[in-house]
Amino acid sequence: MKTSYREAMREAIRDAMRRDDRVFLMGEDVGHYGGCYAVSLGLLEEFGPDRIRDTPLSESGFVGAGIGAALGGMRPIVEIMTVNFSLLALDQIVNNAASLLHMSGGQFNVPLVIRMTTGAGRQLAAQHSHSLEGWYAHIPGLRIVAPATLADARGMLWTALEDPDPVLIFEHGTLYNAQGELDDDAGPVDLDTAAGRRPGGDVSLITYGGTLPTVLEAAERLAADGIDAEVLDLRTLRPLDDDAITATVAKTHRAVVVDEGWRSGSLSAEISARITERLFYDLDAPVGRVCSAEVPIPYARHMELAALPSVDRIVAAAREAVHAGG
Amino acid sequence: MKTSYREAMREAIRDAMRRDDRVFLMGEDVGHYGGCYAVSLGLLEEFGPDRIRDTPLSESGFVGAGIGAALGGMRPIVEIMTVNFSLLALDQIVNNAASLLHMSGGQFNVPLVIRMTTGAGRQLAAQHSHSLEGWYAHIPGLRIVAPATLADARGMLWTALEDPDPVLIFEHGTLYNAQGELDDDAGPVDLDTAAGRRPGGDVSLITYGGTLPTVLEAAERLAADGIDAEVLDLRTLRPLDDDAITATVAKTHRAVVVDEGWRSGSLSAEISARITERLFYDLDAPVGRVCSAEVPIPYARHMELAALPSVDRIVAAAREAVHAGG
Amino acid sequence: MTEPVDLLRQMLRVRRLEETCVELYSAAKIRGFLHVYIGEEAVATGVSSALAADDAVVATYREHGHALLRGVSAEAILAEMYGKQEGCCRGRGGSMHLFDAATRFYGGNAIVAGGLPLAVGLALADKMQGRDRVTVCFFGEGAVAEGEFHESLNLAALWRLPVLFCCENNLYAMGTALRLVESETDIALKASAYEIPAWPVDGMDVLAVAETARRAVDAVRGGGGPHFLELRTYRFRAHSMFDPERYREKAEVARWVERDPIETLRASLALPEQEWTEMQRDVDAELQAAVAFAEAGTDEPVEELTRFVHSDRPAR
Amino acid sequence: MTEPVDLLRQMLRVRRLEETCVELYSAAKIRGFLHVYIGEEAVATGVSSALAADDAVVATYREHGHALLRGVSAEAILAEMYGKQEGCCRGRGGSMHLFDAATRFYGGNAIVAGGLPLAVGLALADKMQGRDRVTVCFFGEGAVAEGEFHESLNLAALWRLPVLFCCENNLYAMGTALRLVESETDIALKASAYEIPAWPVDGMDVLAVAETARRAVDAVRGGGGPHFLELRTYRFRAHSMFDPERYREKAEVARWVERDPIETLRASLALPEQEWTEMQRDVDAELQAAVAFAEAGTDEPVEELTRFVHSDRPAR
Ligand SMILES: Cc1ncc(C[n+]2csc(CCOP(=O)(O)OP(=O)(O)O)c2C)c(N)n1
Ligand SMILES: Cc1ncc(C[n+]2csc(CCOP(=O)(O)OP(=O)(O)O)c2C)c(N)n1
Ligand SMILES: [Mg+2]
Ligand SMILES: [Mg+2]
Repeated sequence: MKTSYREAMREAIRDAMRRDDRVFLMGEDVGHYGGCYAVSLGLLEEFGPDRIRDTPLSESGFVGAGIGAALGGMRPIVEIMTVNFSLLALDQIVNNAASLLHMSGGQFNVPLVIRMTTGAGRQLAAQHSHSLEGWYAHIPGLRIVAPATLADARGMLWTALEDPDPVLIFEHGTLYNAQGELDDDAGPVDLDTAAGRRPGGDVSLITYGGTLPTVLEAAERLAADGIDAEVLDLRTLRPLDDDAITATVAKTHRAVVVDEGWRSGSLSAEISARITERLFYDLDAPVGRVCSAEVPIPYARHMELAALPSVDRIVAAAREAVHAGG
Repeated sequence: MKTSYREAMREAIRDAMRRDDRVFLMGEDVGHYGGCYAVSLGLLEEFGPDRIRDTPLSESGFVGAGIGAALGGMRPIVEIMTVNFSLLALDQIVNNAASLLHMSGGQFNVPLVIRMTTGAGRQLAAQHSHSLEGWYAHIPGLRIVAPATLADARGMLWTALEDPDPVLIFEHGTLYNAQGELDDDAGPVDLDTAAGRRPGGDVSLITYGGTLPTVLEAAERLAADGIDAEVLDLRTLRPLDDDAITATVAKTHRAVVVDEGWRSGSLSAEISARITERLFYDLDAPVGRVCSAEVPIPYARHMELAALPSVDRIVAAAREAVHAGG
Repeated sequence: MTEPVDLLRQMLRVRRLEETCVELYSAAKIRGFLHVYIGEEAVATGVSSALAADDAVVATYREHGHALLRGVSAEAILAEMYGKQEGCCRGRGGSMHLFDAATRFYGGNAIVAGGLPLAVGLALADKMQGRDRVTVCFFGEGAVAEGEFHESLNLAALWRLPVLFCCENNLYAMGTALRLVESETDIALKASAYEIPAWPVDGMDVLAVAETARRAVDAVRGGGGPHFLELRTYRFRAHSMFDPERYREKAEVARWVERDPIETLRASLALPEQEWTEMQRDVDAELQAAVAFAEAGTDEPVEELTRFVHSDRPAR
Repeated sequence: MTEPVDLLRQMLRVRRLEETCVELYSAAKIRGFLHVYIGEEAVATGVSSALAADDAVVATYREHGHALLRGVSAEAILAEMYGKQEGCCRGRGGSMHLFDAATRFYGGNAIVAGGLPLAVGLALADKMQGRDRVTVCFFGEGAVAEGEFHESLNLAALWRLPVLFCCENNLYAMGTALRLVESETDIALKASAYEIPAWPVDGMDVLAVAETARRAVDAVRGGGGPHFLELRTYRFRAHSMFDPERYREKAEVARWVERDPIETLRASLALPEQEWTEMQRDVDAELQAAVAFAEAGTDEPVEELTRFVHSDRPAR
């Protein structure tokens, strides 16, 4: 079936709503407007305003209400329009959703799913372009996922809803229009493992989410040069699939992490540190990182592009890794 | 002069208030209560309620007001009682304070200082014990400092107030009672450089803030075993003093980073990644990390201690680094 | 309705529990922050008396009494503050984070106003599932300045959710007097601005609290949407064990102590001395047993440290 | 006071600017999100007419008109939306982030309600420094649900700060009607709950807006503390260029378009046709020049990308 990332996500929501009465979607403009990025278009008509629930502009309030509803036996999907606005709800996410189970000694789990749009690339400037999923991956108690493919967009939500604990789903804004083929019976996707997206033996390119297409393009460019890159899509950013990371780097002995987050303190730093910890004696080159420039993302197209990981920079980093040292 | 960290910080505030009319302190209970941790005790009497300004419980509101006041020509010191509560103000800190200068094309700088208490160790449990300074260090546009000594507590504030851009000062809750000698003419301290706290040649222990005393104790234990550790206090977490980090590790070829943040995505990951990037061929062992367990900090004393970096764990990590590989 | 004498007994239980906590804190058996409710007992006692067994309660870090009144045992509460695994949260929460699933006691929330959105969500779940349960949310008057207060009241009113908001107005947030932090100090009025029926209640008079709460709970349960009580009370002790109380006059405290809710009710009931003595003896016995229980408590094994970061799941 | 005919001219400038933006967006000269103010011109025009040169303005992402009225040139505004370094923010901000230090125009804030605390702080600085400047803060009615609204109003009222809050109530926040998100839809009443003097104003009548704003600004400048205007208006166009407008009826839009603030004023002034033609010609000329300026704009060198993350400081 030919479909888009947006439609795959919508199908996932529709499917979950049909399967389980306790599931509902709540957020700004999910209903009457049709969803800021049209993900929930048509769902209000199918499920009504109770279950496709428009909220006031009250991020902290409705995220907290989602936590409470989860405690009360529902399976809420809370949509935050853009990752930047999630900062308004961070107290609820960190101090409550992520902490309640542990601090109550195992009594109160929070089966909540929060979806949000992340990332740059659409000239939305500094207050709508952050990539904070790697930052969120620092918080114990949260599971962080970033579907990069149609199958993952379709399959991760149901698994997230079955998780007894909070799951945050980050959808990169540039992916919604991605078109492709999806199996008619595309099923649930686990939230534990990374996925190989391209096999190769010379260098491991490790990425996730919105930069996966860029990395795959870079891999093709490298192939043309005779460098055979393996591409690993992390999919789940917390907890990281250490086995998959270790396996690919043990094979290639060289790694470049590509991450749209700002470099300092990024997820790529964690991955780099872990690779070095586990594979220090197997590495033929230091782990490379291609991240966003450490600036609030500017509006002007050329400046925005200059700030983001690009095919050129990935190719250059991969070459450097391959030609390094030995 | 014999003094305490708390008094040094108070003297720093008093001094700044006397020097510059535009400086004022604002936050919850800074005035009539005398400061949650008694840092501002007595200042209300000296400077009056306009300049020692008690605020309502409105973290986002008064941090945002601090940003506005800075834009309006004041030099506000905003106190947030505990790092956890700063999550309520994160939108203002990230989307405004850190971004305004860049997104206005250089027009609006924000000369704001935010002070907050951070860290665990006092059995305050999950909602009062986070160590998020390393997390904040991910955000471009912010300068992040963590005074660990009396001299830094005394000297960093004035430099921070002279900075044209936002500076966040993280004060570890266990340090307030620290006693010691301070020069009578203790002066300003720069916010750019790390400080060596103990020279040594066998392994570099890199840390900051509340864990500095623990690391120094570990270094003594190691010395008794014949391992001569160099201790580097980062002091400024953003931007990192790469030269100092590189210099010590180039000398010792072995490093352990000690950081009270949660391990995954911690500042220690960034430091580890940078060391590997710069000194891959000089390293005799993978960079070690001693961080907090990835759990909301529990109340019970033995559990809290088990969660935090300890002398034992630091010593073990240093030994491992020293005995690793070659 | 709960008999007045039972209300007296409940208030006494809370008072003795808190007094015990203060003693244990001085003896360094309890650590961290400790906030006691002495002087405010009529509020939680009166409100709790109006609740059904499957109603939910969300409270603050000053919640020992609320937990006790909800049915959490003094044993489990004190063991928690001792940091023992026999505590209601295995010793992980301590004084500020009492939780109990069995009695639907949702904490023990130490972020001021952070519990309000949770209460809204709990009520939303009940409403969506067609259950006639009520969620009661306690918070101090300091919480009223937080954005989450405003967002929560609007959501509850907009969606007509079964929440009873109970503002414990003890006039101070730590050391900051209400008049120094609110442009409008009439708190019930604020709730009215969200179209929520709201009343101020004398929070030193447990009978008034119980009666008003009963009516409010009935209205909420009957589908009347959220209601709001402003309970005017006073904390007799310091904010926490670290508070030197510079911000208020001893005379002010003394004036309020004259209205001690326990003494007031005891006087008005003209309780025979012997019954009072017996009641005290019973309560003391309960607390002695609780202390003994806590003393006998054991440490959670440190190997469990990372347990419950996520739920124990069946291995896949 | 500004002459009515000048108000007409200002509204026309805003209208043409916005129409130009829409065209340029369709021509892909402007990218990202674009929110236009067509239909709402009377609000910013009337309020701006009441301000002095050194007053400050804080606005939202729907702020092109506010910037223009404040004195930012159409050239600098359009060049900004073109992403050119001749733009008022060197092309870094775009449509949602116009800033201008010279006219004290503080944005261009794209976090709903995020500008309110800034306005409070700007006013605090003025008050502490004894200056009689006023800070005007514009925001949509959608912002009223945010916690920051509540916190900001309380702070401003508590400290009696010189802020004029201007709520542009156009009945919708993106696609969500006010009545679907507020339990109490009377916005002026909400401000009153903070003891802030507040009036609803017909936001389609520029004369009414100008007159009310003048009185409010005078009161604020005179030390009367914050004031609040609820400006009842309507956006004629979609929320942004991506909005298919499913949430409202065409007939509703048409009813409001009948009250077009420009047409209304022109009719009531009985402006001679020739003057109107001249005015249009002038404004068109201004905008043509602005487009030409933007077209001739140049790209900021990418080497400057990391400049202004921190201030350029003298090397130590
Ligand atoms: C968001 C947040 N800010 C600050 C604090 C620190 N703090 C703890 S209790 C308290 C006072 C709260 O007063 P109130 O709500 O009136 O409750 P009371 O203690 O009087 O019962 C403060 C400021 C906190 N816990 N959470
Ligand atoms: C905190 C936050 N949440 C959500 C958004 C997305 N958003 C942008 S404009 C808007 C509607 C705002 O409506 P209103 O305040 O009435 O202003 P109007 O657009 O009608 O002028 C929304 C939801 C945002 N920018 N910021
Ligand atoms: Mg109080
Ligand atoms: Mg609107």
